[in-house]
This record gives sequence, structure tokens and C-alpha cells, in this order.
Amino acid sequence: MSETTPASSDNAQIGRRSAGLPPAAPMNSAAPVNSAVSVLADVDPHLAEAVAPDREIAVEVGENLVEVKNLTVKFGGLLALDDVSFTIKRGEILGLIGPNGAGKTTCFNAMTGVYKPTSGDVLLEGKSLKGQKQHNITRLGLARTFQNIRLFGEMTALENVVVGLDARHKTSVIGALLRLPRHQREEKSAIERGMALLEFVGIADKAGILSRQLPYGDQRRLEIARALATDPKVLCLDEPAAGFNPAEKEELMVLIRKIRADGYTVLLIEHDMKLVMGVTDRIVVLEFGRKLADAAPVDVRNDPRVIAAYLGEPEDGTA
Amino acid sequence: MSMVDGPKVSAGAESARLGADASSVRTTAKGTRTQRLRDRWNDLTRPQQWLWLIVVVVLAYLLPVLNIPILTTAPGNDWPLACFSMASFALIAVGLNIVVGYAGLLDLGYVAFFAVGSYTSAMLTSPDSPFLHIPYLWTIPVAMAVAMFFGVVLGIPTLRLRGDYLAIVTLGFGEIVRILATIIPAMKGQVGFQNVGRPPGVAADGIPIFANSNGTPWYWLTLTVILIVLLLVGNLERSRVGRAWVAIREDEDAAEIMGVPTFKYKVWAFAIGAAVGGLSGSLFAGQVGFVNNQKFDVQSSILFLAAVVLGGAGNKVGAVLGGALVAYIPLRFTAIADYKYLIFGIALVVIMIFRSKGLLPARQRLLAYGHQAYRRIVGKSDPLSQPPGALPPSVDPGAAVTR
Amino acid sequence: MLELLLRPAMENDWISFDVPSLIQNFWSATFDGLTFGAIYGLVALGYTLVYGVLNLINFAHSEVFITGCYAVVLVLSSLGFGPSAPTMSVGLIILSLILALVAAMIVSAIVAYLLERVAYRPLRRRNAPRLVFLITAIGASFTIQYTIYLVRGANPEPAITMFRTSPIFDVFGTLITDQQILIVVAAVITMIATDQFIRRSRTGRGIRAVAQDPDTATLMGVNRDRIIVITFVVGGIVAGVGALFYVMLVPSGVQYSGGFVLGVKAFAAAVLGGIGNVRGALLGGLLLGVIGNYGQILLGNSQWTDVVAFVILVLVLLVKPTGILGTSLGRSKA
Amino acid sequence: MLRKKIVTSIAVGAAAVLLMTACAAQSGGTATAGPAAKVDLPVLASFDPPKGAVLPAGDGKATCPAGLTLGYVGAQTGANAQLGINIINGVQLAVDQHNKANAGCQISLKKFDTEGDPGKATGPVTQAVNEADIVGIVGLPFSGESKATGNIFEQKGLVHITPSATNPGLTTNGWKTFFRGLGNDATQGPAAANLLTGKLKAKKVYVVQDDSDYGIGLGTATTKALGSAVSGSDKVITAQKDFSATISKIMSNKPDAVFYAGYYAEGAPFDQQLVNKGFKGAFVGPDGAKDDQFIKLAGDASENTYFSCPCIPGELIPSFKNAYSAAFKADPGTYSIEGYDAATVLLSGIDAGKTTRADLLAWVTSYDKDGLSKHYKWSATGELQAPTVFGYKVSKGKILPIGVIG
Repeated sequence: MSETTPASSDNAQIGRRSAGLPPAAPMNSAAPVNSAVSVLADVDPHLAEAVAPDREIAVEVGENLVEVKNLTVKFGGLLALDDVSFTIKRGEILGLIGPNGAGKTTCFNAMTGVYKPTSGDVLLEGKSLKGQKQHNITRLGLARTFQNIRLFGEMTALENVVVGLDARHKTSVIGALLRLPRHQREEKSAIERGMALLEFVGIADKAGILSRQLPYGDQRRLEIARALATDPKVLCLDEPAAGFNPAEKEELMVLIRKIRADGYTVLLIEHDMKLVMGVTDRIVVLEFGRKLADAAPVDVRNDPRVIAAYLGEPEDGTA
Repeated sequence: MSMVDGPKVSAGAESARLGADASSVRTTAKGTRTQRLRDRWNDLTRPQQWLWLIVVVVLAYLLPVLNIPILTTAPGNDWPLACFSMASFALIAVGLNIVVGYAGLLDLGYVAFFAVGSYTSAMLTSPDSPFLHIPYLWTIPVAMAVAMFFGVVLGIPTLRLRGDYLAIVTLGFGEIVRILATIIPAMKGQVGFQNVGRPPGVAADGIPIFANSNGTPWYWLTLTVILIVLLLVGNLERSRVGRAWVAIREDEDAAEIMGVPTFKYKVWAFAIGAAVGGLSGSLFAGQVGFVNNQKFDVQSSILFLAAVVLGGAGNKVGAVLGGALVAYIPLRFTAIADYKYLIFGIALVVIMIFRSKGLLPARQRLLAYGHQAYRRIVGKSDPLSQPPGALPPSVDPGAAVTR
Repeated sequence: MLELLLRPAMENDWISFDVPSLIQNFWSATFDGLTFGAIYGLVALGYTLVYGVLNLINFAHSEVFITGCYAVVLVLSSLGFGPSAPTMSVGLIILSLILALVAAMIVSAIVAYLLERVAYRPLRRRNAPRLVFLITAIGASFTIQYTIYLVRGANPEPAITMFRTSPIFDVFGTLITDQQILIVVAAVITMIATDQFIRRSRTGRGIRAVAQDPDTATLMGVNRDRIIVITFVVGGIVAGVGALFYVMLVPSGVQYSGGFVLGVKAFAAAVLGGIGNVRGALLGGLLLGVIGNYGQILLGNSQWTDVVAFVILVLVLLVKPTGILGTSLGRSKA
Repeated sequence: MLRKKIVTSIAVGAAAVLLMTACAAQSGGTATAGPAAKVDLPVLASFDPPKGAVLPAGDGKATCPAGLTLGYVGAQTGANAQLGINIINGVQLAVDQHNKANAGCQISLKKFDTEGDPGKATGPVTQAVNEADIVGIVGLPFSGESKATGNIFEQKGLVHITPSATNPGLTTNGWKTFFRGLGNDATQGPAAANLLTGKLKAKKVYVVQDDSDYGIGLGTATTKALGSAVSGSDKVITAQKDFSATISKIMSNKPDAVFYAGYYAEGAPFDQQLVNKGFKGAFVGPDGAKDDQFIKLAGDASENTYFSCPCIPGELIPSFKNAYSAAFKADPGTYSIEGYDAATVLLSGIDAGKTTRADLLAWVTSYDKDGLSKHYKWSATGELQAPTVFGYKVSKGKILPIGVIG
């Protein structure tokens, strides 16, 4: 997939909004191969600018952007999530890990409105997401990708991304029917921003290809671009490395760092410990629906409880 | 059968990957013929495309006058009226295509909206009706509005249901409208409404221009309506509305999670489809001049669906073609009248098994300015070098569908 | 405008309610409704089974049913039955009816089997989308209907009277006939048998496994295609049972297009009871039959049956989208 | 295998219940309603056509320009095909006889199919009126399609004689080109009432009508003519299969006769179910029910059935019956002779030199002659001045005429 990365040697500053970020989070021992001064070094500054988040966020960098409070989910008699609390701070990459069935995806689904929590709450910028429709949660700023890819197969890559962009559009049905000025304005800007996003994830040259015809890796990247298109305050990635080989995983880590460096906050669910350790600033560990640990990667790695939970499970199950 | 329609855990990412690859191989191997046609169309310059379109539209307008010997239905049926019949089926198919083709909602009771349109026009113009009478042309927007209202009323409860329940509920709704027309005395059952109104104008010989025997003006009226509808539907298709519909069709849950208010857009699809159905019903009532409960049966709904599927669900030009064909075949080959439904039944099965995308497979253009964007990818290496706003505004005629 | 709308209404041109008639005929409407409902239930079973296993509305199931009815009519008319009550001995009548029942079960099962093989399996092989299945089902339904139309003509088949019905006992002043008892009892027996078959037998376990999780079931060595075929065939056999009793109840009801509306109502019954649920099918059928009958009497026209049935269906689905009993085939408790 | 067990157990269970019920069935039928004694009406053996009736052959000396054409517009396919074929054959027979006798005047016949559907009728009708060589039409058979298309004939001044559409409203549209070749429902109603209360001596008549234009019109006309003899009424619906609700009302009403205004498709099963529930009275239907299909569908139950029909028993006219049977290998059906007579009216006009539409229209307007079945002279609105209505009864599986009833 390396051919898709634009070869620009321009080592300029990163985007406006990302300038205020804290220095890149401490990298632990499993640091990525291409450790650079800035992860955005090889990104065109205009591109970074075009992709960067485009709206005000009520909390400052480093403050709590999302608060998960005593979240509990029951399916019938099954307690899938038991009183889980954690926070996501603006500007960080938070990892959410746990053995199979630990409740990672359930937690995710409860946050994004797919499941109704039995009790507890999720706050975004201090405001509760309780009772919000799924599409509204996305508009409020919580975007996600899917563990099993769920693109709109009969749409081109660009169209997929524009669907995400539509979340921020305001054209009415009548406006679209009669091609009123706002519609024209939004359509034009959507093309620009959509192409920029595709460029950012490295598949701009495939903008016109039907998404179901894209190679697997590009489909994963497209999902990320589509989620970014909704202009999220928090980008939630659900096992984005599933089915990737080690080289692809490295590239994915670069992409995730790039995304953060551009001003996004990222929640990463991942099975692959190496990837999680390599890219996150902080890790929340779930087991049997409970929170087991919440600490920096190094500490999590050395936490005996975590080790116990993962005992017998290979760290890199899919490779 | 999971009770919660959330994202499902796949059997394994690896298999998903294999599936994705396999399907891409399969699809690229197929459909080369239509692809070539499409490519050729795309290679044309804008003025060339326009020229071709004008030729096609002019030919379409001349259709009832030309009366081409091979095509004509003449020995059995009046050709201009057959043309009208084709046009009105085409219009219905365009409307149903919004619901089935774009949004992927299987509506098996579409004839109900057609009936609502017909009855609205009839009851507001026929001397047999005790209602207020208004000029026929005014009943067309009223019929659309009433049909749209019914679409919303039906849509709001049923569109919350799971996908395939919708099929059965709409089927029931279609039957209910027909039954109500039969058993509510005010709807006059089989007795029906005679002398439904028509657009004004009388020809030199004293016969109204829009007499029920005069197919050509009715055809021209309907064709004009089709062109306007195609243009407007094209506008919708290349907007967030069209994208929302196709996203819902492709993966409703994912669409919702990507910020598409799926319920709202489903209701819109239903309402707009219903309005077009009401419109065609109104035109049909005007042409025949007589409305009773006889022609609004389930079979008609199925024929409409067959038209959409035959043409290629999701492709509005395909819908026009499919609608015209479904109307044309029994009129041209009157001998098959007895076999009509058998032939359509077999055709549906065979098409679904061997060519499930129909005669003109769908490929929506969902971006108003996609043309330029895609061209840039081919032309230049850096798609962002062009400043925004440099894009020339384009007005796509609705008939130009292929990418 | 309002006055114009109301005027015809005041002239009783729209809808009128006949409450006294409903009260007077309440019990007979109930028993008639139960009898009809039992037949809906039998047909609904076929929809429910296929839906449970394949998540597919087998629209052509109504044609599976109607071919069974034709089998009954053809067998019985060739045995000398006709519009008038037969004059033959009791034993001979019973023998003939059993023969007709077996014929109907075989014919319906064969049609169901062919449907699966010719129409649906090729689609499954290609992983076709839902819509494609549904449209194929509709196409298949039309094909069968109009094949019958070409072979047997547009007219209904001459009536078949199997035996002269007579009242057995009196409930709340309403006579209940032997025929009504027979139909309801037979429907319940069939339903229990099917339920037991799915719960207890090896094949039944296979059906439940495929319904729950086709992929896992395949991995566990269940032959999915075989299970699907069996599901269709079982649905066909039960439809054949329904066919015999339908002809018994509505002797002149056998017409090429006759299955369609009944099929739609049976499907509604399946959904009402909870699609995929064997017991729900019978429950939904009985409910639909009874409520439809009340509506018919209250509103004074037999066609209201269908209207009322659909309104009830929509209302139930809005309140409880999974139907009354709710559970799916896969989860039906063993 | 368990499945086998289940199937057997169902069969055994079913058999047991059947046995129980069949025993009960044998023990006693229930005859509740007590109608009047059955009246045995004599069958009409032959029907003498009017002396000097106009026949298609004419005098054999007619000459006319080549290419003149008559048209038939109506059902050829679809659910109502049989009625259309009866008429087409009658028309065809008339044209053939005419052409055979008149070497100097060869008329051709063009057929246009409407499937009997008002929505589909405008196409074929327009095609027919636009064919310049067509000077006269036999059609359209049904009232609905006639309603939808009458104005088209009017616009083009093309005369058309319907052989079977009986809705009274058709002659109230001011159409000058519409002629009805038989009595309408308004004349059939009193005739049916006469059959019921006169010939069948019924004191209490229960009137049931379907939801068609035809059934409603006829039901209303008959109810009016019956007056106080009507003891009750009910409605059924096209395509209804189960009539138990109506039947229980009838059984508690205990009428001497039931009049059913509708078609055989519902009438036959209705009669069958009625008789099976123990009804012993007479069942009277109109022309729409008079069809051999009625007997086929109702079986022995139909032995209580009578029909009123403005149609004339063509099969009793030997010359017509023989010629028809020779040509089409079948007996004349309902409305065959009406089609034949209507064509004859038009053919005789052509023979008289009326070879334009205007001339032929004038010819029919002032026509005043006997046809094979009855006298043809129309009022200004296109109604027959002296229509006849025949009574028929079912006897031993055959529909036999019992003479004029109105």
C-alpha cells in the first residue's frame, strides 16, 4: 500500500489546530519503525489543513472529552458490561483492550447508541448522550468504524466519504430537489474535503472505484476516512487491524498517529497487543464486563492482573 | 435473526477479506458490455452528450407520430394510446424505482398510490361525484399531495419495521385501498366515476384535444412530465438525499451510524415515490376518463415491480425502459394476453437468477460534481492543486444517467 | 371542504358500525373465526418454518398451498365427489379423504421442493441480496398461479362436498358443527406434531441449528442444503393438510388465484404470532380468524376481514415488532 | 423416523375425527327452511322466429365497394373470454352467411380485444374508430367498458350495437351512436319479479346482489318490481367464496325463493352452499349467471335454479343452431344470437347501399324490422322499444327455456 502515500518531502509544520497539541505521547518500547520528528512530516500541509477537525470543541486539550460513567449493559440475564467508568481526554489515543468477550464491542456499541445501556451514562463534552438517536450521536461528534467492514458497496470510495460528510450538511430535500445555492455550495466543498480525506488515508487515486471492488486494506482505510468525514470529536476504531499482516499493521499505526497529530481524539479497540502498545497513550482493560485497569501502556503491560487475564492468549492472535 | 439489529460479529475478518476480494474479481469480469457503453458515453464532451440527448428526446416526442411499422401495435391497439400507456407505466416505474431501486424498500402495494391519484382526480372532476369540482389540471397537484399524504401515513408506522415486514404490510395496504374502493359506498365500487375531467382545449373538429381517444397529446403531456420528474429525481440522486437512500439500501445500520437519519429519508423516499404514483394515477384517470375499482389489484403492483426490476432497479433510465416494455409487450403481442402474467412470472425468476441487476444495471451518480472530481484523478496526480470554486457548475439532464 | 367531506359520511356512505349484529352473532363469529383461523395457522406454519431457517418470506408458499387444494379437488372429484353431499358409505368417505390428504401433502411437498431447487438455491449459491429473493419468490408465485390458470382455466373448480355437516353441540346458543371441531382439532394435532418434530427429532435439531446460526451449523456437520429442503418439504406437507380442510370448509374456494389472499393473511398470522415460532403460527392464525370475523360482522361486509386483519397486524408490529410469542425458530425451547 | 410417525399419527387422528363426524353426518340432515311446493314449469320445446325475419344473406344481389369492414370490440382473452367468443362466433356466422350469398358484396370482420377491462378498452376502441374502412361495430359486451368508451364512438360517428351490455345508465349519456341489442336491467328486473312471484308463486323473496354495476342495478330494479314480496336482502362481493354469513340470514328468514343479482362465478357456489345448508326453495339468477359453468360449479344443487335473461334461446331456432354448430363445433352460447342479429342489422344496411358511417348510423337509427330473435326498433336514446325477456330453468344438468317472462 506504500504506493498510495504521496511522496512529499515538504517537512513543514503540521496543521493549525494540531499545533496546540501536547508533544507526542511517550512511545514505549514497542515503538513503530518509522519514528520521525513529527508523524505528519510526510503529509502535505494543505492536506493536513483540509482534513483537520473543523469545529469548536468545548473542552480544552487534555481535558475530559468523553466520560463513561458506571455503564452497565444487560442482555436478558447476561451482564455484558458491569459498571464500567473511564474517560477519554481530548487529543489522546485511548486503547480499549480485553480478552474475547470482555465487553469491548458492547461498550463501544453502548457508547455509539447501538445498544441502550441498562444503567449508567456516556457524556460527550459534559452532555449526556442518553436517548439520542444513533445518527445524532454521530453528528454530536462520536464517529466509528466497524470491526467487520461495512462500507456502502455500490458506492465509489468518494461517495462513501461524502455520505460521512453529509452528517454535517444542512441541505433540505427541497433544496436538493431544486439545486438551491446551499446545496451547490455543500456539494462543491464535499468533493474537496472528500478528496482530501481520501488523500489523507492514502487512497485518493481510487476515489472513483466502487468500494466493494477495493482491496481489503483500502476498504479499512476508506472506513476510517468515512468516519473522519463526519468531523468527529472522538474517532472510535473497532479492531481496525483485523485481518492485517504485520506490514499493514505498521502502516495503520502510522495512519492512526497521523490522525491524532491532525487534531483528532482516538478511541482504539484492538485485539493486537503490539499495535495497541505501540500507538496508544493510555489503555483501559476490560475483563468479563468489568474494568480491570486504566493506565499507560507500560504500566498495563506490567500489571499482573492483565497478564493473568491474557494468560494463555498469544499477544498477537491474528498475525 | 438476532433481535437487536446491531453490528454483527462476522465469522472472521479473514473470511470477510476473502469475500471482498472474490466479489471484486467477479464483478470486474462481468458487465463489460454495459461498461463499454458507459465509457463511450463518458468520453463524449458535454455538448456532444447534450446533442445526443436532444436527438433522443426529439425521437421520443415523435414516437406516436412516426408509427414505425415494426413497432406499432396498430392492428389491435391504437398506437398513440399505446405510447401513452407505455409512458404512464414508465412514469410509475420511475416513481417506484425511488422506493425500491434507490432506498431498497420493497413496496408491493405501489398500486395503492396510483389508485389514490386516480380516485382523487376522478372524485374532484367527475359529475358522478358529490364532491367539490375543480379543473382537471388542478387535480394533478392535489392527487400528488393526497398520495404523498397516504405515503407518509403508511410510512411512519411501517418504515420502523424490519425490512421484509414492509413488503407484507405494503402488500396489505395495496389490497386495503382496493377493498375500500369496493366496499365504501362513496367510492362507488365497480360503478365507478364516469367523465373524469381533462385538460382544456378543443380541436377544430369540436373534439377535445385531450379526448380519451386522442393518445398523442396525452402522450406528450406524460412524456413532458416524465422528463421533468427525471430531472428532479436526478437532482435528488446527486445529492445527500440520493446518497442517503443508497446508503440505506446498502447497509441501513451503517448508514444510521454514519449520521444518516435513516427513518426520515425512508419516509421521504416513500412520500416522493407515492407522489409520483399519484401523479401517474391522475394522468391515467384523465386519459381513460373512467375510474372504478377494477384495475388496482395486486397483479398491477407486481407488474410495476417487474418493470423496475426488468429495467434495472436503481437506474431511472432503466425504469423508464422497463416500464415502457412491460406496457408494450402485451399491447404489441395481443395474442399473449392470456400468458402475460405467466411470462412476467417466469421472466422475474429468470432475470433474478441470471441477471439480477436488470437490463440496465444501476450505477447511480451520487455526487453533483462528481464528474470533475473523477476526471481530475485520471488527469492529474495532485487532486488538491485546483482551488475550490474553480469547478464549473454543471446542470445534468436527468436522462443522462450513466457514468 | 370539510362539509363536503362530511356530507357523504353523514349519509352513511363511508363506514357504518353494526354493534347489535356483532353482539347477536358474537359466538358464531368466534367459532367460525377459529375454524378459519386454524387453516390460516396451518398455512402460516410453512411461512414461519422457511422464514425461521432462511429469513425469507416465501411468497410462493400460497401456491404450494393452492396446488395442494387442486390435488384434493382432483382426487375427490375423480372418486365421485361433487357439489352435492356424497352418497357413499362412511368408510369409503374416510378412505377417500385420507387419499386426498396424502395426495395434497405429496403434491404440496413436491411443489415446495421444486421451488427451493429451481428458484431459491441458485440465488443462495450466489449470496444474492434479500430483495432478489423476494422478487424471485413473487415471480415463482406468478408462474405457478398462471400455469394453473392455463391448465385449469379462470373459473373456480366445482365445489366438493365431503360430507354433510351437522351440529354436534350447542355453546351459548350457537351450534358447533362436526366440521368445525374436526378442522380445529386437526390443526392443533398437526401443529403439535410439527412442534415435536422440530424439538425432538434429529432433523428438527438440524433445522433449529441452521435457524440459529447457519455457518456454525455447517461447521458442526449439518448439511445446510438438505435441512433447507426438508424445511420446505415439511412446510409443504403441512400446507397439504391445510388444503384438505380448506376445501372442506370452503368447497368452491379452489381457483388459480385463490391462494394468494389466503397466503397473505396466513403470513400476517405468522408475523402476528411471532414469525419463526411454530406455536405462534397457530395462535396468530386463530387470532386473525376471530378478529377478522368480528370486523366483518361489525362493519357489515366480508371484505372487511382483510382490512381488519392488516390493521391488527400493523398495530401489533408497532407495539411488539417480534409478534406476540416473539421467539424465533432457533430459540424455541426444547 | 419420527417424521413418518408424525404423519401417520396425523392421518390416524384425522381419520378418527372423520369417522366420528361422518357417523354424525349420516344420522340426520337438517332441513330447516320450509319453502313453497316446487312448481314444475314446462320447458319450451321450440321457438319460432318471426316470419320474414331479416337474415344476413339478404336477397343475394347486394353489391358494395370492396374493403368494407365490420368490427367486433370486446373481450377475446382474459377471465371473460367465453362470453366474447359466443358473440364473435355469432357475428362471424352472420358475416360468413352474408358473404357466401352475396358475391358482389364481401364484408370483412376485424376483432379488437379489450379483455373486458375498462382501463384497457380505450386503445382498441380508438384503433377501431380510426380505421376508415370500418363502418359499424358490434360491441362492447360489458357495461363498464362501454361507459369508458361510448364517447369515442360518438366523436367519430361510428354506430355500435352492444349485444350484451345491460346497464340502464348507458343510454343516458346522450350518445347518438349507441344502440342496445337487448333489454336492459330495468326491463329484466320486472321480468325476473314476474318469474318469481308469477310463475314460481313465491310469496317471500330474499334478494342478494353483488357489488358490480350490473348486480346493483339489477338488484335495485328487481327489488322495486317485487315490492312487498321482498322479505330480506343482503350483499356479496365479487370473488367471494364463502357465503355462510348470508346463508344463515336466509335460513332464519325462510323465504320461498332467493333472487341473486350477479354472475355465475359467485352465484353458483352461493347456490351450492345454500342448498347444502338445507335450503329447499327456488334460486333465481339473471343473464350474468346463466351459463353452463353455473351447473358445472354448483352441481346437483343447481336443479333448483331459474334464470331470467333478455337473451333469446338461439338453440331453439334450428336453422341458427345447425349453422352455428356446423361452423364452430359447439352449440350457440349466451348472446350468440344477439351478436348474430346485431351484425345482421348492420349487414342489411350495407346491402341497402349505406356504406358510409353516417349513412349506416342513420340506417340503424330508423331501423324497424324483425330479427331472428326479436323485433329491432330503437328509441331515440338507443334502447330497444320492445325487448323480450326469457325465463330458463335448470333441468338434469341443462339450461332449458321456459318461455317469455317479460
